[in-house]
Amino acid sequence: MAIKDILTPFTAWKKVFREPVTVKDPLNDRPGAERYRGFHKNELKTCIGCGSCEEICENEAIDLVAVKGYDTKDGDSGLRPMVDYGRCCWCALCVDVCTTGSLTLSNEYTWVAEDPEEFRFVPGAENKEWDNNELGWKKPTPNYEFYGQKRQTMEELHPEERDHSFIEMIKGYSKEQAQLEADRCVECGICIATCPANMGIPEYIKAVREDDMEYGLKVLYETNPLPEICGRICTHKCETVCSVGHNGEPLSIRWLKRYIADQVESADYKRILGTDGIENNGKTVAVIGSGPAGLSAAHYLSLLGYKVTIFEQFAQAGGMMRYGIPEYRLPYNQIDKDIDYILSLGVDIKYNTRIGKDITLSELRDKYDAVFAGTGLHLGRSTGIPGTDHENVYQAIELLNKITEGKEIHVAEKIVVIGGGNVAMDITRSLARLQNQKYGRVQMIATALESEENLPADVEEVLEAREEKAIVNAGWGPKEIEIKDGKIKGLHVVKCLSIFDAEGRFNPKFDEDNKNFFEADMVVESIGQGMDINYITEDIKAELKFGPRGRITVDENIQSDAKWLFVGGDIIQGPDVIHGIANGHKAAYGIDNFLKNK
Amino acid sequence: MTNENKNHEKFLHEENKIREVKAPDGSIIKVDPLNDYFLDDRPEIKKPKTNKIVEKFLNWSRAESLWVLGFGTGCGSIEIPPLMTPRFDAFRFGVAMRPTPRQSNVFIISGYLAVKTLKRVIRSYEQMQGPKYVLALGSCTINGGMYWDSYNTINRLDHFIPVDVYVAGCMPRPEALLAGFMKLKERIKAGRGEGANEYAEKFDWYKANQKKIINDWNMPDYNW
Amino acid sequence: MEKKNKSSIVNIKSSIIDDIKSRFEITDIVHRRDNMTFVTCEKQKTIALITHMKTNLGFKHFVLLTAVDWIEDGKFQLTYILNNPKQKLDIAVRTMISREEATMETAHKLWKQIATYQRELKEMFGIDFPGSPRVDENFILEGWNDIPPYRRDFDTKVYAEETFFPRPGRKTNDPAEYMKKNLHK
Amino acid sequence: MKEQKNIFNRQPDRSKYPAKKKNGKLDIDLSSGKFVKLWHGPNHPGVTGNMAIELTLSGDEIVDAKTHVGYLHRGFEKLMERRLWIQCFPTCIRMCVAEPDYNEYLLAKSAEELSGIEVPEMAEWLRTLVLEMARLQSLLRTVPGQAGTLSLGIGVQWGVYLRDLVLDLFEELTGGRVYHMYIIPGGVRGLLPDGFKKRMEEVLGKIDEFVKNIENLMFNNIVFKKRTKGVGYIKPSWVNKYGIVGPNARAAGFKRDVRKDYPYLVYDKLDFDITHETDSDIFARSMIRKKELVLTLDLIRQIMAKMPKKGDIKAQTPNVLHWKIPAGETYVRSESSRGEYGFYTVSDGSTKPRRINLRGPSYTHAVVLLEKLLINANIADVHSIMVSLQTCPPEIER
Repeated sequence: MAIKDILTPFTAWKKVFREPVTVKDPLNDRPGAERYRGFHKNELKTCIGCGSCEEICENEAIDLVAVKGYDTKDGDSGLRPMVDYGRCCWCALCVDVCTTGSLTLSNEYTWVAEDPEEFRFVPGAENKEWDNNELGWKKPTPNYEFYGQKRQTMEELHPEERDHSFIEMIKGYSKEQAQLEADRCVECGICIATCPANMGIPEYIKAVREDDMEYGLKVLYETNPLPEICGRICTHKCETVCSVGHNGEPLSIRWLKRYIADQVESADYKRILGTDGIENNGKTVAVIGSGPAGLSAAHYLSLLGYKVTIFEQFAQAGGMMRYGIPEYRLPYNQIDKDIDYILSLGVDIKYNTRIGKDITLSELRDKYDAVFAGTGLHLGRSTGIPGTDHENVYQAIELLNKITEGKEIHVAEKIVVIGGGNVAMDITRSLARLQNQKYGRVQMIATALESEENLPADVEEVLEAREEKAIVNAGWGPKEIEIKDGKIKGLHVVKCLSIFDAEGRFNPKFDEDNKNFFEADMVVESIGQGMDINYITEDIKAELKFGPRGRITVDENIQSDAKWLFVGGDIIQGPDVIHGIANGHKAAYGIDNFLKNK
Repeated sequence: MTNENKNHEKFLHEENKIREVKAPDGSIIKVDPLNDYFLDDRPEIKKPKTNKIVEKFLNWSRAESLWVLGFGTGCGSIEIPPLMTPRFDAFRFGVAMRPTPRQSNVFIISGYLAVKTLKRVIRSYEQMQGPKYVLALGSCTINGGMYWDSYNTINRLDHFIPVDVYVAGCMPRPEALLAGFMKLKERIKAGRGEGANEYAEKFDWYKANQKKIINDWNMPDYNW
Repeated sequence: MEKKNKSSIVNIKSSIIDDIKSRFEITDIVHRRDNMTFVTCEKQKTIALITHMKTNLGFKHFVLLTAVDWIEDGKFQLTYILNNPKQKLDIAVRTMISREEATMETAHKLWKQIATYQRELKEMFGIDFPGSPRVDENFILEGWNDIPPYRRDFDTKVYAEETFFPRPGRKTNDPAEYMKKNLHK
Repeated sequence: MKEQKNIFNRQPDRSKYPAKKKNGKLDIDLSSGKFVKLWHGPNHPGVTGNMAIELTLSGDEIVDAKTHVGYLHRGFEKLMERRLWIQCFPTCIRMCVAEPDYNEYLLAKSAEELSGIEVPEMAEWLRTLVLEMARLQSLLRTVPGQAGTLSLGIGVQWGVYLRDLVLDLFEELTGGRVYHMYIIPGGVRGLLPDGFKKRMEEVLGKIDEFVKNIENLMFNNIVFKKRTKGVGYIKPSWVNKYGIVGPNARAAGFKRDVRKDYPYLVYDKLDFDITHETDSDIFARSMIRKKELVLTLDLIRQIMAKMPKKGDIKAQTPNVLHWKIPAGETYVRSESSRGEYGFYTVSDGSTKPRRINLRGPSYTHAVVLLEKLLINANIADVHSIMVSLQTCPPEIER
């Protein structure tokens, strides 16, 4: 208790002469720091309304609401987040999880109001003063992710291993890989609307994640009776809109579907799907063609109790899936797995029966309660350029048919394929394999009207074709096949500038000065297929209506104007498998409605 | 007036229950502590002065002397010390802290209110001198905020006491709180700071709301 | 040097576990870390075990007591975490008690603060500790007349929505459903 | 350990008064007029938090004290049971307003330990930095706050200003002023901004000066000494009996510090000694906190010097929207400015925690111990004693 103890506290007085620390104008002098988490901003144009922000918000502060000027379309739900500042806690998890990176926080932090109802707003849509603030919280970079951005790499055969045989090249996911891949899903469900069959994608991905294959299979069969096939060759439009793909790589939805189907033994299908002992309702339906549309219709009709008979022109079922798609992409045993299950539901199939030749459509009309036609596109189209009548000019579809049937086909040393679609890639790669077997090297050129960026074939198809040493040279219009001494010398092409005119009609423009010549002694045309509906006799045709490109007009139930006839698949939509499946599914319910009300 | 709600009886403290007491002369007196020890008048509505100039002057003086009750109810109270100390120095804006409700006219509800605190807040609010104002901080007072699904915090403050100004944030910074005071001043000067009268007018509605969630209504209906 | 420390703590721990194993029936031994182990003991022996650990094994510091509701099994798990400040070692003793008759022997005589934990458990889980000081008084809640809130069968969201007037006027759309409505053919 | 003689106690000995009843209880008859009930709280102006102490007084001496908590109860432990693991992260922070970062760290640590995720080294350093900054800002309130309870407000004015400067730094680094939400399961949410080191050094320099000033103002102040020495004495034997931890235990001569005893994050790479006092009264506890403040300044400087320049800030976790943490339970602890602060976490293997229980130091300090310490204290010392235990009600009731 020294005198010091009494005096030292007074040293505080020396602070009297220090400059005051008071902020002069606190309301304006202190903007939030660079990373400050203030009020929300949203780039409405980038936002796709996936709802991840809503899902992660622990306070249920975010609602998804429709905003004027942003319509629902593929890959965009048309909804935008609305934030309730009576709930928000400014944690910015919504920003960090945002799949597109559109949502951020500004550094503005003052919002005072007398009315409590004011504190709800759609960021970006209401012209708030902080909409243009540069500063504020953004998702930290790099290596700061709430879900995996990278796909699990799918193991496939090396080009050297695969380029001379028809073994399946994609190996499929292991359990670990599939679960890691499935883990990336944010369960927004934006993909569902884009899938032609509206499959429950997030649901079956969840089944993969939770390793519940039986549930996964049930989800698959709700909308798609050909999962093994679709899991391999679907055009996976869903993946193009996947919200995870905006910042990283989209989910491998197709491979996950395949994973589920691969895990379940075909012997267990009936037990899992509960399809034993379906009661027959005594009504019969004829299905023409055992392609995806026909099989899908047959499957769902059988589940509804109808007795279905399929008429197939070839010796085996599957249609284009078997006869159009090469085995290295879709092995025949996998096709059989899906088809055998459908046939096991009590579906009859008559092989080698062609409508119009072995039995007429009117006979079917009289014998069955309803008819579904899913006959597909089996006629190859020709470019019609000079030289196409040569014997070594082939139609891709015919060649693919023959390869499937195991027939010997002509394989030249140098081949040019005209066309840039998936079928063109299929024939290119099939022929490349045959060339490898025969000559030990590949000399394939695929040429297309479309430019490199607009090639209709899937990106990976083109990539893999190139890996197999085929050349894909896009942007050329075929002019003439040069024939000398009765032998094909090659194909003359000119640069294609544009394909469609201002009205969107097919009207290619060429640069006649920019020429090229592809040497070849065999040419394959693959510029699309046409339908063969000659089996529809004139009297029936009179009952039908036809739309553009000769397609039969159907209503939303796939029902044609001849009420007993339902039409689906490539001949009305597509061409691809998944549209066929969707059509078949709809037709089944359409037929059921039609027959119940008859 | 009191002890009407049967639900409350279960939680009534022993000393507040109605009981019989023997007077020195031997007579039995019935005692209802909640009724007998407090006045049970209802709050009065105080009409503004008819003279516009006088009323304007009064409002100006009210707005420039905001005396805040030192009762931090939630997280937001941690931003009150910075506000009252040299850096933000709210005193220069006429904002001062007072320790008791009797001396203050502004109540800062600084965030969530647990049911147990709400009861004290209501008592304190009723004891404050009118005209009195309520400043609500943060999400919690607007629509429940973080604790929207909690069994022990209220979601909407305006159901229990009238609120003048809301400040968004979780929690709001001292600057935002200061902006809230500015807004409150504006409101008072414009003659809209009528919270106390609103409370008196809709007294029954407020009481019903309060009693719905405060189970042990261990106090008189109105404390002033 | 560091490695030696690590192995010595494991040795000490295993000798302690061996000691209590020889005296009490303990099951489910889970080694969470080098210096942290969870053991399960039956209800009747638990307090004796804790007392033994405190008096004979140097577990002087009581870390916490809390309960976990395993409603599926009809059990409450009580967890007593004890710390040996000298050896820097934690052992957590778990015991399962019936959910129907949720009572447990009080341990407030061992450490004073246990009385507080037991008051909280009584209020929040409805687990009774006869003889514990002030155990029947309100601790946190006031005027609570529902089932104890920390029990799993109490749904706080439903309770809050029924009781606290959530601000009306909010409506949300599920993207998938909304797109289904607008886009599916 | 010798018990400190109570040299400054000006109270007459009333230890025999009130008399005890036969059953051992105190004979307190309020109607006798000898005793008065006084409620201390629950309202508070932002110093400790809402909490009430029901005091029974005889004259100005306290003969009985009962604490009442629950004014800040939000039911976190229940709320977290119905939130995803990632959603618990913003929720759990609010369990303690004064130092929210320890909650973030403990939740992250529990989740990482149960699911076996390794955190990048850079993130570990940043976490340590943030935790020490949190301790710094908390101590800047409590060290002068102790003098504030004796109406020596000037230290509080300085402290709150400096705390605000630390909060500004927090805002730069984490984006939040009070609730930082920075330590996320898997890592942290950002690297140091440019020029942060320099600004940090500036603020630390100001705090250095503040420590000197506060020394003059408080610890060499005759009033402060008289009012705090010998008051609120905690017997060393109580430390284990009442579960006393942290500065309060260290002031009683126990060298216990989680940072040293169970090194977490990068504390084993930092060079420091456990603070130590023996007097175990309010003065000693204030002294410990001042020493802690100095230590924290030193630790922050060490961290800033030793920290790597760059590195990954977050390990890749499973998709947080459906992150399942393997079933199991754990207890993780850290040393907050109040002492051992721990999370007991139980996971049942689902996307949501089964139970998270917080072990806060105030839970043991501010209920049973406070009730004990208040007996025979003077009414004017109630607040000092409460603050000297660094009472934080939100962590008691959560």
